Amino acid sequence: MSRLWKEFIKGWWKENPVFVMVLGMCPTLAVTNSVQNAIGMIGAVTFVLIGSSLIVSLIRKIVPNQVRIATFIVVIATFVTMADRYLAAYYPELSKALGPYVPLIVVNCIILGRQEAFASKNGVIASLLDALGMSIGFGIALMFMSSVREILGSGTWLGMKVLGSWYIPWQVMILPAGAFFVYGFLYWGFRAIDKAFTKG
Amino acid sequence: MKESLRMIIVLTFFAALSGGVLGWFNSFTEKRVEMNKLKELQNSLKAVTEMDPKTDAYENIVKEKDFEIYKIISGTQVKAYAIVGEGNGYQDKIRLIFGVKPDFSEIIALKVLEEKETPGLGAKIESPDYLAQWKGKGANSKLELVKTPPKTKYEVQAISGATISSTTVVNIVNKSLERARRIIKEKEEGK
Amino acid sequence: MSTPVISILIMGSIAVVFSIIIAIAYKKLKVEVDPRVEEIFEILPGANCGACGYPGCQNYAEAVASGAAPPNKCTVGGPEVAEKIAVIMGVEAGEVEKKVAKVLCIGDREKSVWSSEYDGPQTCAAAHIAGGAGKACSYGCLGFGDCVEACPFDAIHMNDKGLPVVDEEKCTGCGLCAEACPRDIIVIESINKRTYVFCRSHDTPKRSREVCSVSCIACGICVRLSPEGLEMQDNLAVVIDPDKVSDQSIEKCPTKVLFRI
Amino acid sequence: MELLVIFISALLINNFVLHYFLGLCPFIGVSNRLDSAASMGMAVTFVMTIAATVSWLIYYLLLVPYHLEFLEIVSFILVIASLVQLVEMFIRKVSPPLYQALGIYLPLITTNCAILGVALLTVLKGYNFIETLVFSLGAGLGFSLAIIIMAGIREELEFADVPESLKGAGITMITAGILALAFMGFSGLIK
Repeated sequence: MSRLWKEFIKGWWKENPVFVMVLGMCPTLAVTNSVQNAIGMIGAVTFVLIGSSLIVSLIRKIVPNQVRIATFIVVIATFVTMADRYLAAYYPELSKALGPYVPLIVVNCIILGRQEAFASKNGVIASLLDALGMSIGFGIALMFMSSVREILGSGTWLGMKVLGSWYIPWQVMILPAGAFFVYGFLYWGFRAIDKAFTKG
Repeated sequence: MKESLRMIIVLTFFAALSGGVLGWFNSFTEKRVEMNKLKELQNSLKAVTEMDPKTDAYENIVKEKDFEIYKIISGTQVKAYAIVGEGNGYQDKIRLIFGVKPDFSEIIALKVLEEKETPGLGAKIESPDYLAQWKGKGANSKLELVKTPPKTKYEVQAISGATISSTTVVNIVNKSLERARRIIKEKEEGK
Repeated sequence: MSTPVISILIMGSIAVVFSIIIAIAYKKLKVEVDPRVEEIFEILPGANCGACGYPGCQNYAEAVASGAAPPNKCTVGGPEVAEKIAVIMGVEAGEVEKKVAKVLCIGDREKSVWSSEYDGPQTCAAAHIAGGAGKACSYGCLGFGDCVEACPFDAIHMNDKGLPVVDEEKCTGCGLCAEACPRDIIVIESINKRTYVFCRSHDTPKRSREVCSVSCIACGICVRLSPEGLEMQDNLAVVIDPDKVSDQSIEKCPTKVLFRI
Repeated sequence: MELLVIFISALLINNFVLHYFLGLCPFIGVSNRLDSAASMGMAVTFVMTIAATVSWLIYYLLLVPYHLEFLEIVSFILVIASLVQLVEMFIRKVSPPLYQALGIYLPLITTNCAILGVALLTVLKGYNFIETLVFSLGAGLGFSLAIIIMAGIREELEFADVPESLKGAGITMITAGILALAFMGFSGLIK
């Protein structure tokens, strides 16, 4: 039990995919200009990660080594297409705002990385918990990024005004450059806190 | 040999399986996607030509990558034309749709379909304030960009700090209007 | 035909085509990978230090297997590894002399002259760009320990007088410290070579005398006393052949920078 | 003219790394040494151009005729993964020196989002074959430009006194942010 619990929570902080492993940078930076986009991306990634972890951990024994990556990537791409089509059908606005970044989940290193490093070596339950934990870690990071960027860049949070009309939006924050800055400073904070904890 | 065969079979099997699953999945979502597209077009047409989707019909006359014309028909009469055009803005392509009266006397309204201009500057081409001035601009002659409040209906005021985006919008309208006028004229004479 | 069926066919055919191409390419384009490459690679320490002159252990393994490199180039692994590789290659291992790093500067905090204060970034590389860390000699050790940082084997440490000291037991002679040193005072030499001029200064005799009490002042006495063992290179005496350096040369060195260890 | 606009746009204005955030993993991973950054840039440009053109062919010759556009993700990634493997084997056989220079980076490229990104974007933007070729070449060179500039900066940055927790990805990203601001100066070039 405790081992499974460990697999589950390690992605939240200790092995946070975004701030510790520095994986899946493209969506982390590209879609965090608003909280709504971030939530859409978190949903899609969680679905793909869980779905493909399940399948990969089931089929891991029958796939020959030479085509291992190709097969895994086909499995992942299938789930990504499903997520993409679903968004296009039921949330067209969101689908448009996320643009090519939903299809690009295929090559999100978090996903392939987890399949390679974990799901291809572990059983179904452990893989599912690992996937879920990683998704939560990814979600935490994206929520942080997008909250900072949306509040500073547009003065709103999830479309609701949080800063009064006196606030002149700091527009650089929703531009590409702002994404790099926010990530850089969050990374700094994350590491500094982590260090303080490990020492204490 | 046996190994390569196994490799081929496994990969093919999963690829085909994926094709099957997606084909099956797509049959559920396809209709919704089509419907969304249709709705979006209808909404745009409604916004720029005051089309009433219940009573009016529309017909696609020209459809190219960067240029489209729709004819809005109310009963037997042509009510308006909606024109889609695009051009290079400050950051990336700007794509917009605007409606004109059937005699090309005035622009009814203008709407931006796609833009990636700088937020706070160029992106103001999507602001209601800016779009409102397009209502009633002349459509039978070239429009001009000015920096002061417009004096005639052939003048369009630029957004301060976003000259390139403003220029692009005016250029797209001028270019597409000219083409549309020519095409519609040919069609009418052809009749 | 319904969409799912066409999808299956299309995806299946793309996969078949590409996997067949890959399978064929695998056969046709297969570069005969010598099985020995794997074996040698397994034996190598895997530090990828580059001391052998190849970018990494894999490259060196390939070079050895193809006969382009002798089996005894891995200084990290030493004779033991060379022996094993030689067994695989079926040749005699050449005599591998263990190589170690030597720090050729003894101008520590007490012996060298200080001319200014420095509080920029505390690394040798940065201090070197800034013109030195306050030590008047522009050739001597800067003392921030870039070499210590660079060492993957924990074999080099700073002593309390601000000079690096090599632990010859641990040192593998990989040369990473020598590369990290912006002033080139570390050399990689055979462990059996024990006689050096412990200075790298090319300053004029006058300047050398001013900035450090233990520098080579290019007086030329040692070279005159053992002309075959030493050579004067641009205001610096350098040991050419340690066996031909006479005791007299060492005794007569006025600043005592030429000695045996 | 249109081709030049596409090229400049992909190279500078909508730079893949600094504007679209594509290919960030190798951008962070391989940008600490100038020479390896240059090799990585070359390898990516090469694979990107081939992958984009082959994907274009698959899309317009196989998927569009059967209305299977929804298979684009699966088929593109399958093609890219196979292609990278093929290219690796081919280079290894034909030109060992080139393999020495680029080979070790090739497996990294399969999961480089910039490659799939360029294939998807050409479809999204509706480019024709020649445009696709120019676009992917520009995008690849843009990637190389960004990674080489970054490597140049990082080599100097080694001597800077960076706070311990900010070292690595943190300071690299902040530097990239400044670089992205600088690249914003190129906006308006395509006008």
